[in-house]
Amino acid sequence: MARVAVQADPFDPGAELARLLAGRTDIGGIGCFIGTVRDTAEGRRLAALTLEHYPGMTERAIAAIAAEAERRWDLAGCTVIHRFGRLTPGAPIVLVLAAAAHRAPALAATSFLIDWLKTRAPFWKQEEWEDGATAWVAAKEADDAAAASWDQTSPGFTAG
Amino acid sequence: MARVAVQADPFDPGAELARLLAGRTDIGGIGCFIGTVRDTAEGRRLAALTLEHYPGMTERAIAAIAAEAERRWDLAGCTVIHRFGRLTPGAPIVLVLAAAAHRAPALAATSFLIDWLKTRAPFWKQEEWEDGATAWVAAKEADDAAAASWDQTSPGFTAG
Amino acid sequence: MTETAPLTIRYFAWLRERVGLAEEQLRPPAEITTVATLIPWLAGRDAAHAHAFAARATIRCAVNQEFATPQDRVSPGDEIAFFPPVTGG
Amino acid sequence: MTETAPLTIRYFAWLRERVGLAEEQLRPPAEITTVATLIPWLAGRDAAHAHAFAARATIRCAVNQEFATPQDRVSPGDEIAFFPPVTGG
Repeated sequence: MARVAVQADPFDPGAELARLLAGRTDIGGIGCFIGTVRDTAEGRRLAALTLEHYPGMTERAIAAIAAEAERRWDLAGCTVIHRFGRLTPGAPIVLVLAAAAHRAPALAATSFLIDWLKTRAPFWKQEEWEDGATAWVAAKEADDAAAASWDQTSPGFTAG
Repeated sequence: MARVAVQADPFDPGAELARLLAGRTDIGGIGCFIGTVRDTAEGRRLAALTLEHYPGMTERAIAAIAAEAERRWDLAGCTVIHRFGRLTPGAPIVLVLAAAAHRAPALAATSFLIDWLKTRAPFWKQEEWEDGATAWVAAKEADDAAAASWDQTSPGFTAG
Repeated sequence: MTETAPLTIRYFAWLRERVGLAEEQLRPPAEITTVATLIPWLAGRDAAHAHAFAARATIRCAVNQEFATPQDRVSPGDEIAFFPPVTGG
Repeated sequence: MTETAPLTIRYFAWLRERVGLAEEQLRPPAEITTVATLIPWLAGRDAAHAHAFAARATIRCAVNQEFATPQDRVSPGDEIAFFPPVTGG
């Protein structure tokens, strides 16, 4: 079973790694991804990023994504921690860990998890620039393409 | 410039990550891979893995691999720490970190670094089984194929 | 006579801002049985809802916290959420 | 008359075990100018060297701490290392 957490507080990557590895001697590789807030977006200086999410659905959606990773690869464990709230440049947003007996599934599952999180977990980012203006981040076609590369199915649907 | 270390001592992934991120607000993603000693090899129980290396050349080879990653991707930083000596199951062997403005180059560089380390850094593993027998690990064709997938050039040469 | 349970309608990100509400409890008429029929009914409530639902191609939906399609059914007591394409990670 | 600098020959992993040495200083004859010509000369030194170099297809080489090919030159003072394919990571 994956460890999933959705929280406003920072996470501790070293502690999460230790938790995943504790008492395990069957793991050969751990892949990891950490997403952080960058200080620029389309050439403008960012003051902060505010992440809104859908409490309840978020945890379910992440657990489903992690379960799909565990179905596709023989994982010894995986961890997904995603933050919400107002985060300033340099702050960590998301942590993904995937452990397996060998490096190939660990690294593939790590890429898969972050690609699907970007397109299937109900989070929305609002950018706040240094001049005080704000704007909701539009979904990126590149993210949809990255997520779709793992599957034939579309990552979303059009309501209209 | 990459941070490269070859050491007998354990490393601290959380501290290395903090070191890579310290004072940086231009990083959007960090890819990471940690290799650990598994307790089985071809169905036999492993007591330990002893890593021999070529002091001097090892550091040069890893620095060259990291420089190649920095040439191929626009990285904000990268770290490679590789241990040597006798390591027991569960022990970490290698840490790779690659930071970039976006997740795609961070994850690609992480995979590249570990694939090339496996085939281009002068380390040799000796397995020690629970019955006391020892054997040098043979290079895996799968590793050569993974490393070669990044390039047209061969990862080694045949002396004879 | 027992009244049917209301729908809980939730809005996120710019849909929440445009509607001016994070959540509302509504009882649509009996002929509203799918996401596809619910949307124009909601859009017809007032100018704020009309504005929120104007860009339908960029609106996503969840029924009871699972991503849904326009054909998915909507039943009394359900939690229906509308939001823009997600941008987490 | 000045003596030329010796080659430093280093062995790793099972090559080290078979030769029975981690390192030796040697002065091969003047006609040994490449890795390809050095190997049979080393293999001819004694039974241990012959055993070490028997499986030539699985032996790799470095000259002055850079991976080398059989055609690479070997000059007095160089550090030449022989080892099996690497298995780190």
